[in-house]
Amino acid sequence: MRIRVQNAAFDIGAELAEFSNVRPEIGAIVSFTGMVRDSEGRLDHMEIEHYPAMTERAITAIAEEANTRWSLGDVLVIHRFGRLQPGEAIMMVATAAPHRANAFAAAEFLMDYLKSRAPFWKKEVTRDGAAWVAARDVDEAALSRWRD
Amino acid sequence: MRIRVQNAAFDIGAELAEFSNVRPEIGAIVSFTGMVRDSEGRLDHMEIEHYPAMTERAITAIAEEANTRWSLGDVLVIHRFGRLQPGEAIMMVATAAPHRANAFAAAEFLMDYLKSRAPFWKKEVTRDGAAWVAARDVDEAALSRWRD
Amino acid sequence: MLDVLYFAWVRERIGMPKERVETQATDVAGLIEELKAREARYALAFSDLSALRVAVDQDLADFDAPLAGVREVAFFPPMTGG
Amino acid sequence: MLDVLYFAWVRERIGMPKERVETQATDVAGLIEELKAREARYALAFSDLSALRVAVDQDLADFDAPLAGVREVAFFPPMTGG
Repeated sequence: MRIRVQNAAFDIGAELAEFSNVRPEIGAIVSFTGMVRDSEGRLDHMEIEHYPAMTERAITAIAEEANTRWSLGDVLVIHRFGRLQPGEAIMMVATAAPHRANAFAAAEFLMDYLKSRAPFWKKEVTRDGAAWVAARDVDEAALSRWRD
Repeated sequence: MRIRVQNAAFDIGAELAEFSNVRPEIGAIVSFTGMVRDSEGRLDHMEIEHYPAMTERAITAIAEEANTRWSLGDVLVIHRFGRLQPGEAIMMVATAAPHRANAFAAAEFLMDYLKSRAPFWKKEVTRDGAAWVAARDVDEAALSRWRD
Repeated sequence: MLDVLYFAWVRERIGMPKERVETQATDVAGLIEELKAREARYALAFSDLSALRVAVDQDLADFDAPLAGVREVAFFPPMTGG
Repeated sequence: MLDVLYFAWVRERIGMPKERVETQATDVAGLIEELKAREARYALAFSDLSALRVAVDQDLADFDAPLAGVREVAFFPPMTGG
């Protein structure tokens, strides 16, 4: 299990390449990368605030839960904080499992929990001012599918 | 849309890095990589046969369907044929979309269709002999979730 | 005249990847019956149609697909891509 | 004595990221009432609890979570990670 919370940019390709050096029983690797969107061409940059004492613990708990539920061969979570430019990667998740169904389910689970349960807050700074990104109802609703 | 059917090995990390240079409205990139498994430590190599005149057409049709259903920003499909060693990547799919739900759904759809509808056949060669990999009922069943 | 292609264990049982076939059949099922009547290796390869798939001119098809105007028919086991 | 932390717009409304608080409250809801009674900026920040989340000693908690033995309480809006 590899968990990293960092200000620095990371190399998506290098991370996936390293993650894919897996044990021979692994047949499936899924990755998710979240990018700074600028759908209206008005974004100057994004600021991501987090709760340092809690962040890594919360992510580790989420990753351990995924590991247990889907018997993963490995899990990677990288999440940045601080100032990010449009088009930069905010975060990345990767999962490895013998078959694809578990790798996909675990990656979606991790993303649903990171969206709404890891202590990060995004602020968009545009030429017209700054605004905190509001949580989306659809993200909170997505969590319900993982309850037994 | 980028579709490649090839004998040569490919660099997973470089492919994802290149694919992630996307337009600014893209917030989510999902990748799937399928690896040659060797769960019992007995595999010498894998042979993948395909139907050249049909393969690229079939994959293109599947990718276009995914593109239409989930309004993707981009799609990548790479699938190898020929002789592969344990631990090598067999194939890779990547999808780009504004939000994660569409990127995940499209990647799962592509994988379900590639598993059972693209003309590839895998043969495992072990120290005890060679055997064609049997289609799994679970893979055929997975297709039913995409029918309207 | 049709090109008939075989893949994976169908190719191995029949012993070749491709042949030109002169046929009177009007659909895929009729073609299969003609092939089965030829030799034991064909009869064996086509003995369980539930284990076979067919493509007509490079599109997946059913066994009742008509052969009028068709140039290429391929037989193979269920696909195992991905 | 408790460390009370504020994040995102809660931090901006209250005007600081962290403070030491002497409290008589036995649970989080009691602490919020004490803070709201202090000044308008606190009353504003805590005016709609449905828009707030709380962590107690770095674990997500409910507003009725007890404060006995607790060292750190954090208030923030719904998280927007990922």
